[in-house]
Amino acid sequence: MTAEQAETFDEFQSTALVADDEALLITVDGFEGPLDLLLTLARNQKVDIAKISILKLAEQYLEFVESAKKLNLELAADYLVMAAWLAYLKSRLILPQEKGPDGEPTADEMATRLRWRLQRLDAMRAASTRLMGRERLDRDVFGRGDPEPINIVKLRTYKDTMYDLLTAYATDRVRKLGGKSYRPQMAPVLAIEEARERLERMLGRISDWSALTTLLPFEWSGGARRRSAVASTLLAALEMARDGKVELQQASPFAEIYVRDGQRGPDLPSEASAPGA
Amino acid sequence: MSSVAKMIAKIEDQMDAESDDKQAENPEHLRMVEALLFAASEPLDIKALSTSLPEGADVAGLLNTLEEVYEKRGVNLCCVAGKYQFRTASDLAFLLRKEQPEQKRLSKAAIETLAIISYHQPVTRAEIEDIRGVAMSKGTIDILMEIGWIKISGRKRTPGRPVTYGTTEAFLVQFGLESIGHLPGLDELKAAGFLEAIPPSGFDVPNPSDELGADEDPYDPNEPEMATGSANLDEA
Amino acid sequence: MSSVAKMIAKIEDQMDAESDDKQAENPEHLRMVEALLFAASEPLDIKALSTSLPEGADVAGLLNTLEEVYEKRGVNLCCVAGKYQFRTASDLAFLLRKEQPEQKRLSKAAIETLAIISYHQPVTRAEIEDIRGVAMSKGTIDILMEIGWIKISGRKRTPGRPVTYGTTEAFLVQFGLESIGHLPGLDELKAAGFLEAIPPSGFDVPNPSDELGADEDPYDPNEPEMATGSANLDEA
Repeated sequence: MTAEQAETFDEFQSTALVADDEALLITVDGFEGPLDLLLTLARNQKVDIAKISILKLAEQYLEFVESAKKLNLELAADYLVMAAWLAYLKSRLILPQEKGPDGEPTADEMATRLRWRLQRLDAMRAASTRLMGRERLDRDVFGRGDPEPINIVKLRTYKDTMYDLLTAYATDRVRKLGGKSYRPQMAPVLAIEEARERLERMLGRISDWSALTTLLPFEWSGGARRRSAVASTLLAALEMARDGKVELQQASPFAEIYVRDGQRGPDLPSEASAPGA
Repeated sequence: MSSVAKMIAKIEDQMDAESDDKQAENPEHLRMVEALLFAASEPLDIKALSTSLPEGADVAGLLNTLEEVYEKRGVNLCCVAGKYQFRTASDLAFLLRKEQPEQKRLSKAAIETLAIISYHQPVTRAEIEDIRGVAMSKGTIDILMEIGWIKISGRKRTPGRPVTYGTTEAFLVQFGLESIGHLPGLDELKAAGFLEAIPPSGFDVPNPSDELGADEDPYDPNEPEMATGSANLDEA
Repeated sequence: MSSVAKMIAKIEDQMDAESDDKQAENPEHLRMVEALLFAASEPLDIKALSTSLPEGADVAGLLNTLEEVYEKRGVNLCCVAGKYQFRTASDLAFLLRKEQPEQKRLSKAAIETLAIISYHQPVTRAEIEDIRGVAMSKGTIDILMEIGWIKISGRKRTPGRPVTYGTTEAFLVQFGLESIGHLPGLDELKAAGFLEAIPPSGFDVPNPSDELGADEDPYDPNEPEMATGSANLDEA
């Protein structure tokens, strides 16, 4: 039993039921819902489904449901809903035709609709048979059994240029011959030339007495570097003093040395006298 | 003249007749199309063939010629899903037939559902249930999706925005269909109004289409799912 | 008559000639063999084909006919080791190739080795290792040979007669050199900034030439190879 069958009919045993006077034998396992059952019953009327008597069909269905009840078979809710609907339809079909309340379709219209649904299911079943009967790939017709794959050929090109070649040659040769040429590490010494250049650039800003130690380059302010910077700056200042470019002043040995621009003009009155003088 | 030779002579006559109508095709181009289609494991479309052929080659014309050359042979050129593929002639199925593996044998419900989807697409689960008159069991749609014959094609612009199903290219390839417009008996079903949701009385016959329907939105897998009631039989 | 039709007519003639010699073949049998070979996942021999064909079918004759029918086509019937299969015509093999450009760079070792060979050619493997100061990995020379930028140019007239390497025409093309003598010398390398102003002592740049060296014999591929020890690094 397939899952589908189990869903709709799992309450049923494989039982045969006598459905009507014509001793129509219906096996009930394997119906796919009330519509499927109705279609089977309609088929057994052996007339064109388009002209089937819905009244007769309704009676057959209701008989079927009755016999199932007699056999104490529990019918799926779907089947009982359909039975109720068909009983209602049957009662209306035997009554004189009249519009139902609230524009409800007439019994004939309801019957036509049911007939059409049966026809449509029948037609779709036929279509599915035709579809599955087609020549199917790998069952009836076959493609190339040994297809020849597309070969991907990698077209490899190289980006290396003359520049790369010469760089490689030079670095390779030089490395073998002892690496790079000698470049001694610079000692932490401020060159006198550099100190003098610096001082000359600062002349404009030291028109007044400034402590030599405040003129040191910022980055030379600590430890051995500072000592070197002080020494070089002093020597540079002495040189410049000899050239008349700066004036120097020191109150006592080891005291702070003051520097000022030597070109500031002859003894202008100055508010700032030499501190500590 | 042997019967084989007669067969070939017949092909020749056909090709002569053909050639009168059209520009003579380059026989080298014909060989190329033949080689490409023979070598490929998948159907090829005109565009794919064109990229491999010299510029200006009349691929459509070449395919026509090739189709005729192979018409009576053990191998035929077939158009499936708008693409071309060599396949063994269907009348030789007895020679080559292979049993499908057991697990691929579909239930009656799945087969019927596949037919309904292919003829009625795009179609919702509720519509399928209405046609079959029974609620769909788990495993029917999933199995067809797993095989790759159906796909979710969109959402209907109706309350609840139910997803719609349609068939795939693999379906067309499997069943040897050029397009879903070539489904067997489609025109009769359409004319009889069986592809409609309501009985015929002054209705429009739509073409089944694997395009999105006018009342459909593309499928967005992130859209939250809403409860779609199963077909209600008393409404029928 | 179109050229395609002519092609077919030619086949027909061949087949007529063929058929005179032999019993007329059943065209249905021909179709069967065609389908069987097409659908087979591996080459089939006459025995395998016979079991699928009706009794009494002249399989060998059918295969001959089929071979001729397909002789000029995009697909040929090939016989390999007594088994038959359809294969793309060899002149159309290019259709089944897709070329994919791929740009690469040589490894550091490879470009350095290439540079040494270009300046110092003809040069043996041991000499390259001596100049570079490192042992060469096996693949380096192979890669350069495979690309086609270096070749074995001769053999040194020294014990062991090691082969020497030199650059090729393709090398000149790749690096845009008119001749190997156009490689920049020491001064030019310095001026261009490739070398320090004062190169390390012992640095010299040879005048490269791709002529056979004075101490070299031309390379004879048939000469038996002798063991050539790899460079000894401590000696370098």
